[in-house]
Amino acid sequence: MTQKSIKVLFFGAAADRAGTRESELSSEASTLDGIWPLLEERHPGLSPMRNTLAFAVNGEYARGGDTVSPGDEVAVLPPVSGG
Amino acid sequence: MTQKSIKVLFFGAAADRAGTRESELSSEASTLDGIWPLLEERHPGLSPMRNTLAFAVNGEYARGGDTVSPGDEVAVLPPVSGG
Amino acid sequence: MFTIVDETIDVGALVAAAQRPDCGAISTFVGTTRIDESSGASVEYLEYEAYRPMADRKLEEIGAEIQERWDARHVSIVHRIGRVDPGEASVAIVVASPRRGPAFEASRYAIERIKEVVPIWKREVWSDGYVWVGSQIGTRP
Amino acid sequence: MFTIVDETIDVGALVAAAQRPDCGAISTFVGTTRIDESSGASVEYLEYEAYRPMADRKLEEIGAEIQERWDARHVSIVHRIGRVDPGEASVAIVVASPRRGPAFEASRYAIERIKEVVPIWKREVWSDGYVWVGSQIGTRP
Repeated sequence: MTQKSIKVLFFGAAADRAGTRESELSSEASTLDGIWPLLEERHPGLSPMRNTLAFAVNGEYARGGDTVSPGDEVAVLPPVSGG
Repeated sequence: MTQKSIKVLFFGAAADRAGTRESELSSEASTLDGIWPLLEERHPGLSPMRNTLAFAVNGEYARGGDTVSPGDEVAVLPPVSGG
Repeated sequence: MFTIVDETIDVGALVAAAQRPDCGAISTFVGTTRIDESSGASVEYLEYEAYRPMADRKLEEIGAEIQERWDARHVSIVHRIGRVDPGEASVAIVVASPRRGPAFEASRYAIERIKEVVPIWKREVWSDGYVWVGSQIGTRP
Repeated sequence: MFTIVDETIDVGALVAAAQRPDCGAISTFVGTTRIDESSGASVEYLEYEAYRPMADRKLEEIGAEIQERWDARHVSIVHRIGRVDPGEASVAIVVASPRRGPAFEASRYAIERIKEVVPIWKREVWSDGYVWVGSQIGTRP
């Protein structure tokens, strides 16, 4: 049996703090809140940013309780500053 | 002694109603209100427009009581519709 | 730049001329000839005339009013006269400001003031005559 | 047209594409790289990045929101990413409407929404490092 992973993308200041732009999490189906401790453990520089971050799952904004499943793409989004 | 005249310009619908774009009035120094009867006599088609018209003297908006002297340029201005 | 022209307005060039390192926002308004198809018969084009040089000076005055009221670092207004076909630009206003709020407000102000004080007139030219806009006087049957 | 590009935005072409006989007003907003000289040292340029294709889709959604709320017959939004030098355009919004009120309101709405929901980030690049705008995180000493 193959275990698909969750792909995590980091942007802007979050990429700086994570030290990478992309990461793979081996996790069962969970929620955004559920995978945060795994991200924090692997990328401790993210912790101080926690309150400023937004998240997307498969390209759409998602909240802490929303489901994340293997095969999903999670994006870690600092405050947007386009325009 | 030469008697300079007052030059009167008509624009837009006022030119249509006056039947001309330019007219010369031989008048002593007067006011806009003072020369209006002369204009009306010469261009009776203007009468029905009277309440909609604005005037300029030498390129600046002017009111009925403002002075008009020989040598001045008076413009008869229907409601503007630029833009 | 405040000017009256009798040819196509180059909006791209006006915007390019407004780009400045000390400004973050450029608000541009372009007025175009609109044909209201709902009126049955149809306007073929608009024809503008101006009282010059008073009209040029009024455009400059509007620019000065804007500079007094807002932090606008660049203002240009170009009004076209003569025949303007459907969809073509009759007026272009470009305002650059450090911030977007003043840029939007100032360009809106400019078009409102143009319609109030600048001695320019347009007539709708139909297949069967014309009508002076605002005066409802013309040659149509 | 709703798109993200990595080269100069041709504002003139965007306005030309918005000209329609059924519209009398085109409101255009151009956001440009502003250098605040008062901060002593000086920003050399801005560098933008986007989360694509989510960012493209969010631009389209803003266009759809505008069409729902206003009588806008043409909306285009182009955002540039990568290096944007001082005075250059990072974003252009063009809205054509029969009347000017909706055109102004819709273009203003678009830039506010872009700054709220489109996953694009910029950093100020200084001679001694960079700072992510909004996060105040970077490499400057």
